[in-house]
Amino acid sequence: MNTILIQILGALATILLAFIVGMFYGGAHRKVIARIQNRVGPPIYQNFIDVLKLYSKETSINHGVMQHMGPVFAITASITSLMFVPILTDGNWFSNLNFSGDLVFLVYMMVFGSLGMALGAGQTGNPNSAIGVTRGLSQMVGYEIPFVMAMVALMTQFHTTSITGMIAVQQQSGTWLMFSNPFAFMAAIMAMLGMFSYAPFDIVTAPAEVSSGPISEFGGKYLGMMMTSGSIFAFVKLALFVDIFMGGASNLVVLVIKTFALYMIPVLYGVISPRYRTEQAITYFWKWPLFFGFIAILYAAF
Amino acid sequence: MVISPVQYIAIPLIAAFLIPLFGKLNKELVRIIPGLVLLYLSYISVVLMNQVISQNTMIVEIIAGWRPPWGINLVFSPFSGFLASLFSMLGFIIWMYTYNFKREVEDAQTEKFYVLMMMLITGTIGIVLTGDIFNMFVFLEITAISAYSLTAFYRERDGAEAAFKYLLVGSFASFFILLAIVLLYSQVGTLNMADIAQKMPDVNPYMKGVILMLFFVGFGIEAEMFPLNGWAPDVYTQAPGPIGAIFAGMVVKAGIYGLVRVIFTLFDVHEIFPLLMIMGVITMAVSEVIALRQGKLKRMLAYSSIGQMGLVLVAFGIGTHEAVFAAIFLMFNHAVIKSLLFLSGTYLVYHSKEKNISDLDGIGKSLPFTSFLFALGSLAIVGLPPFAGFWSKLYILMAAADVRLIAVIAIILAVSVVEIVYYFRVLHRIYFRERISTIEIKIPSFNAKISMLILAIVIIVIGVYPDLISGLIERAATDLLDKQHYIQSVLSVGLH
Amino acid sequence: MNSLILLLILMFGGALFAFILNKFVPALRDIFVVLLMLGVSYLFFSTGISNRLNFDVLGIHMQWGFTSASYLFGIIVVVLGSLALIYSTAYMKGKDRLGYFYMNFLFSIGAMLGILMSRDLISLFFFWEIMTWSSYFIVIYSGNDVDRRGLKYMIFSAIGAYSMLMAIVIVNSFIGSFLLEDVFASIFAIGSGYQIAIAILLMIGFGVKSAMMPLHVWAPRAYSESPMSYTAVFSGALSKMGVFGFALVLFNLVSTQNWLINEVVAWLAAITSVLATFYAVIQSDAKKLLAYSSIAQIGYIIIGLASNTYLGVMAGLFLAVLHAVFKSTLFMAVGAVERQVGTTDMTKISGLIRRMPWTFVATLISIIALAGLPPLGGFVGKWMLYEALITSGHYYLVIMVFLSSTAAFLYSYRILFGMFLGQEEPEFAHVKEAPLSMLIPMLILSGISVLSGSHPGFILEPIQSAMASFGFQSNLPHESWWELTVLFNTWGDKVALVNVLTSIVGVFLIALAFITIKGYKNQRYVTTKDISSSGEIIQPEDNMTFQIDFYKPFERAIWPLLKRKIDDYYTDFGKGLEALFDFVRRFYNGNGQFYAIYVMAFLALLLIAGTKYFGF
Amino acid sequence: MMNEFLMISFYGTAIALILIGLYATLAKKNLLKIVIGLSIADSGLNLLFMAIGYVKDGTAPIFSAEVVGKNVVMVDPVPQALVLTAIVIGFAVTAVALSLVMRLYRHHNTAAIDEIKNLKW
Amino acid sequence: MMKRFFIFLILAIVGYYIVDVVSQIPFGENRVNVGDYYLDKSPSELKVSNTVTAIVVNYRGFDTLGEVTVLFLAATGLASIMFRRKRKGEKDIRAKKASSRIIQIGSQILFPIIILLGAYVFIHGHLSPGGGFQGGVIIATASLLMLISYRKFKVNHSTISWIESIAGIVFVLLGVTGLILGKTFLENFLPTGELNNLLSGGIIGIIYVAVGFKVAAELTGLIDTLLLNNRPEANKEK
Repeated sequence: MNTILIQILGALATILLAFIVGMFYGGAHRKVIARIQNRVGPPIYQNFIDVLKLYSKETSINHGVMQHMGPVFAITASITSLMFVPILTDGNWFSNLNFSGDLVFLVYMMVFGSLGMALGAGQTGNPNSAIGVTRGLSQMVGYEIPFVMAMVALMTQFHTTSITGMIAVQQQSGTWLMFSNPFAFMAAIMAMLGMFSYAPFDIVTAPAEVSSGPISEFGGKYLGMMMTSGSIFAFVKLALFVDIFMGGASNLVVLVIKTFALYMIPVLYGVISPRYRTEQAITYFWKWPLFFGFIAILYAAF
Repeated sequence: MVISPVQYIAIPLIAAFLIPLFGKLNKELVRIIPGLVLLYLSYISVVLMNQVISQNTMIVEIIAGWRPPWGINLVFSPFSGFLASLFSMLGFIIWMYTYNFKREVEDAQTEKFYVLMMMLITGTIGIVLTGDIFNMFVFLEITAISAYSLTAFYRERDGAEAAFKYLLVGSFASFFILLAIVLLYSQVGTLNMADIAQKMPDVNPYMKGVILMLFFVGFGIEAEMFPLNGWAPDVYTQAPGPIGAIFAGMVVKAGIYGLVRVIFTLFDVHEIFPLLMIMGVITMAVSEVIALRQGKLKRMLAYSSIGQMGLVLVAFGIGTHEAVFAAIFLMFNHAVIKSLLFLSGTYLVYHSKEKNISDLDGIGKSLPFTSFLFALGSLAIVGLPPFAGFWSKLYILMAAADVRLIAVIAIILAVSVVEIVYYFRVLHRIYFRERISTIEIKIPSFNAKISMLILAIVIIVIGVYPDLISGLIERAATDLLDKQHYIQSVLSVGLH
Repeated sequence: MNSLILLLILMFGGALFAFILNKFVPALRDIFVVLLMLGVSYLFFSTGISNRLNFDVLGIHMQWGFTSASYLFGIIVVVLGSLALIYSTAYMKGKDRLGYFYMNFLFSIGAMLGILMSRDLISLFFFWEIMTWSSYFIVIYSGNDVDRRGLKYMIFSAIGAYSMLMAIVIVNSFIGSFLLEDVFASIFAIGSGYQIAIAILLMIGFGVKSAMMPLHVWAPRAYSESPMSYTAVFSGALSKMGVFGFALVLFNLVSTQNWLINEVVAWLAAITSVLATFYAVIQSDAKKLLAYSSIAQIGYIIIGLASNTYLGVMAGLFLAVLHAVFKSTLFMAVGAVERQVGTTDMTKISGLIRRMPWTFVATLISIIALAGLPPLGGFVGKWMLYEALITSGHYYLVIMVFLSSTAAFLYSYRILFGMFLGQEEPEFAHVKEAPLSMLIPMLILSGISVLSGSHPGFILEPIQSAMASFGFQSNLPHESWWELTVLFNTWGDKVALVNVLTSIVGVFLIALAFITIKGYKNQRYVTTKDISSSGEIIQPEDNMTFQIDFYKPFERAIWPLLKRKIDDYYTDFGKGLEALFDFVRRFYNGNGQFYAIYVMAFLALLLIAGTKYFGF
Repeated sequence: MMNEFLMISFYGTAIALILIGLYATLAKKNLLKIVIGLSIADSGLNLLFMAIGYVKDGTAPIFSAEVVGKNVVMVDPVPQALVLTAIVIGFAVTAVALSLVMRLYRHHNTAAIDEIKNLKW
Repeated sequence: MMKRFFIFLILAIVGYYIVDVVSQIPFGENRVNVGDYYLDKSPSELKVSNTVTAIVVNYRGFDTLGEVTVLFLAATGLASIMFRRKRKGEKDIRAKKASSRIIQIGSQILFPIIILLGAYVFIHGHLSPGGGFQGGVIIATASLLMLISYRKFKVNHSTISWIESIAGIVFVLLGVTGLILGKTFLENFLPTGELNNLLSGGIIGIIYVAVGFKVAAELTGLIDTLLLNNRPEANKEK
């Protein structure tokens, strides 16, 4: 009874952590870009303000039940994914449910959210949403493959498919996996650029042209939920990468440092790159990242 | 009067001579008499077949009181008896079909038609029953002359052209067979097949080879072997529909019977088997391939029929017991199925001048019953279970596999695919096109429907329960392969 | 009478009777076929697997009876068959040639049961062919473009069936028996060249039915143009006969030394699944999309079987069952749309979600299962497949599968969006929900998809006994089926399905409550024309539907793969053959004298050859 | 010597007839000539058969009053009987062939075999 | 040219083999064969002096039955091939103009003599060279003579078919009678008589007479059919 209570509390704490960290990172993103572009930029807590505002709004119209359910799907996916990612390597606090799912499961769980969002976007009937969705899904096919290749390389190298297993491997050997199998890391990092859908892979939302893609018809609580979901997802991805490649984090400070360092890669890469078209993005992912993934598996297997 | 094989010949002959007389009494009798005759022949087939199978013997009948090798004799062995029974029963069914066929033809012609048709059947029965090589030649000629005349039966078609081609090539066949008989007689001094078979080992091999080649070509023409079969498609196309069925069902089979009897019993040289098989494969491949490109229904059926004969030759060419069994089974199946196809196909293109396959467009709605039977026949001929054609094809393949003729199996199967393509193309037209042609449709008469239905039922029953007939075929195959038994049974008859 | 014979007699006799009944009392036909099928199902379930029937035909010894493996597939057949028949009573209402349709429908189901109960190769082939032509007759039922579509199906089926037949007779020539147990027992005694040839030939045969590249070209149109009520069975059960055959071959006829065969099969299947998925993505007709999707899904199944590991085979069989469930639901749903709307072209229809909500629910569930997303059954199968491939060292294969199933999201979304989401055009305002007899089968099947996600035990139990008959001993803890909720791979990693389900459902409900409780009542529905459009006012006649060239960017990215379809090679080959045939035809030039010359020339040749080579 | 001469003349004539007949059948365009060729070939064959049945110094196989009881050599009667049959059959075939030629001529207005090609392929 | 050369080549090959084979058959030697048996038995048991006739009608009588059938079929087939619907008012005209008087009178004189000769030949078929076929052909030449001499000589096809049928039936029935009497088909069941006597050889004589009638009737009909249709105006028919 007690353990369940602790678990629920732990879960809630995890969600809160993810939410806060994700939101701040979002703000940091905007700030960093603004500074590079020589602007002042919004305050780093701007996202909190936005979300609070959105949640406090009353939504008075919808286009059908799927629009209502879409954000729910999205947030379900992100929170569930979060549940299955070990946040800290030590202690029971943030382990949540990570014993009951492994990497393969996680990869699928992360897709779930985008499908839910896509369904919601579809119901609205806005062609811009649908266009955004098709772009997003197409691009996903692009980056998912090198990412999975990296994962497979690691799994075969260390004969485990669970994240805790990978952390354990790193703790035993003392080296981070990004050094044990650098090719896998390369592939994964390049795939991560796509995962965040920041520039140059931001054609999904294409802020300038198609009025923000899938979420264009969402407002109020729906948009708030979407934003929450996005923030948590960002955190999940980062935590996952940290767990896998960077030996995990033994306490929250280390976690924040590692994740932030990681987070800056897509952010900074985006600043210096022009936007890719969808098919260019796909072919981008299917060139070097795929090659690295290929090598990574060879490296791991032999 | 005791039932004996000679009645297969005598009764139709009496009837044939009587028909012109009865024709003067009553026009209907002309149509009915052949039916009665063929019914009687079917009846004696049952009796004799039963006798042969139950007593495990063969009936050798002496003619004119002189025992072999001096007199002519008829041999009702399991193999020849099986074919004779098949021919007479099939003949009866085809007669039933013809009974109301083309009523508009003049009475004088009707009479001739029935005489010729009956004698065509009798000729084929004679070929399989006789035990004398020259007598076989005579029956071959009876068959041939009736066939020539029947091919040219319709004035409005190109029948005469087809008949002339047939006659030209057919004359070559009789010429070669006769030459072979002459040479054979000069070597063994006898005409009785059992006696020849007995004395054959003494003949010098060179002579034997030439004679065999002459026989091979002669009977090969009748059996529609590949380079010799130029006449066949034309004849099938131009002959009246039911006659086409007789050609496919009986005349070719009789030719094949002659070929295998000569090869297996008379000569018994195994060196010829590969040749038989190769020719069979070529025949099959070439004609099925041509059938694919045909635009005319009957011509397509004709090529298909030739192809099947090629398959029969392949099976005989393999030469094992299993293969011979398969070959005879296939002969039976093909006789039944191809007859059904010809009979139903005839009504599908009844009034069509060109007999084009495109005339069949959408005919399935107008002639549901006939189309259905045609479809059934098509499924059966390509060897789809649960129809009769499947088992024979299976057995041929098994026999080929047993002697490791993998390439032959592959060719047979590839050709079967071709077969499927062209038959199904026709079916598509029948069922899935809109009818555009304005050609009048002829509804089959009741008796024609019944006869086709009987064939269809045979196909299905044999397909589901092949053991119904496999016993007979098994015995027939044993009989064909057991040369010594044949010689002994024939030559020992009337000794005591 | 032996219940096996009774089963077949009921099926085939019933089929013929349905045909006749349709001629005379068409009103009773529907009831008859459904009752017949239910009766047969009952009989099937009461038959059990110990029943054996021995008999001889033409001197060939034959044996009938179910094994636990074929029983598993038999369950798929009878369940799908019954549901599809119930479905088709409404779906086919008012069409003509119903006697023909139902006769062939029942024939093919009977033939499938026959295949499954065959314990010898001859009856297997016998029923295989019956299945082929009966399904073929349904494929051409609609009657348009029969010559190309129908023939393609028939030609490929024939090629498959005949290569199978070739293998069968070769096996027999070595072993002297057609009985499966004899064949399995002594197959490894024969030369390894023949052994491999036999396996390959058999797999060509089964590969055609399971639509494996490059033998798949018949499938898209055959699936998409048959009546949907049959395609549900066609794709769901009939193609599984190919899978069943693959299982027989891979586990019994391929020796472990010939690992290359497994590898090749797996790769072919992987290529199949990837290419078919890509083709599916670019389709705009829902039926065709599903058809390609079927091809791709069967690719996974065969990969699983070919991996030859415990988990992989289990994944393959599990996916086989599940594919039957969700794919037939999808076909039924598309059929429902087709019946209610009149077309399945997704460029023409959109926004049916509010018109056909239950169909949408069934579709959504099945799509989630198809895409392999947790917490539905598809995920269980996918998870096992991936784990099996990773743990058995098929690294690149797993990438192929991943590529295929990621791309599968694209068409999954396409089909949902294309038919149900998007603009609600006024022309579809009159569309009504499908009748109950169509909905119920769909919803039942959706229920299975849902249940199998958290408690796959009820499917895995029969699969385990089936696998025991293939020689794979169970390593799952043996418990009651409802306790079989945690899956392990060979490295000991696991996924706890109930936890997954609980967490997803829990979070989902909380989030839903959060968003719904306050304010949902006050929300009002606005039409899909009322959307943000940069200030412009959208008129009702404005086309705001995005359906054409849905995945154009993706199409551009994979362009090299789509440039030339495999189909075209076959077409070229066929054309070449026809030209050759026409050339051969000239041999019969119509001049009788030439025929006579042929005769003489042949004689001359024979005489020369005869004296030279035949040793006279 | 005499015997050899007879042999060469009989066999030679017979084979020559056969070949002439066959040549006419294969090479001549006219339908009638083709039929005639067939007849010639048949005759040659019949002659060959008769020649094969010949026995040196043999008489006809008829036991007329003068022959009965004496020991005379007779030729083989079987070829003669068979040739009789063969002739009749040849006659019948020729008759049918001629009637076909007549009909073909009437239908096509030509007797050239290479122009009668309505049925082909 | 190519074709002709090809034919020569083929015929040369086939001819070579025929010559090669035939030259291996010893000429003029008495070989042991079934003929000896016939020569031995025919005068002693059948009491037929013409052994060829004995073979044709008795030993190999079945062949002859077939042969008769072939002729019958040829006549039937020919009639069916040449069959033509008569137009209204059409008369049977065989030749364009009548033959000269000399021929007409000559034929009139020869006609009965030829028929007599024919009858003699087939009646004495078992005694001397000749027989049913030969006699029948001779008789047919008589009618041929009349047909070409007289424009309007009519052959009564009805009579011909009666003769044909009855003769044929007699042949077969004689065979069947043997069967009915417990012997074999076509077996002699009459007393054989004395050698070289007109009434010898049992059924052989009767059969040959029947064959003679039949052949005569058939050939006459055959010739008539061919002539009847051979009119120049018939060529225009299409």
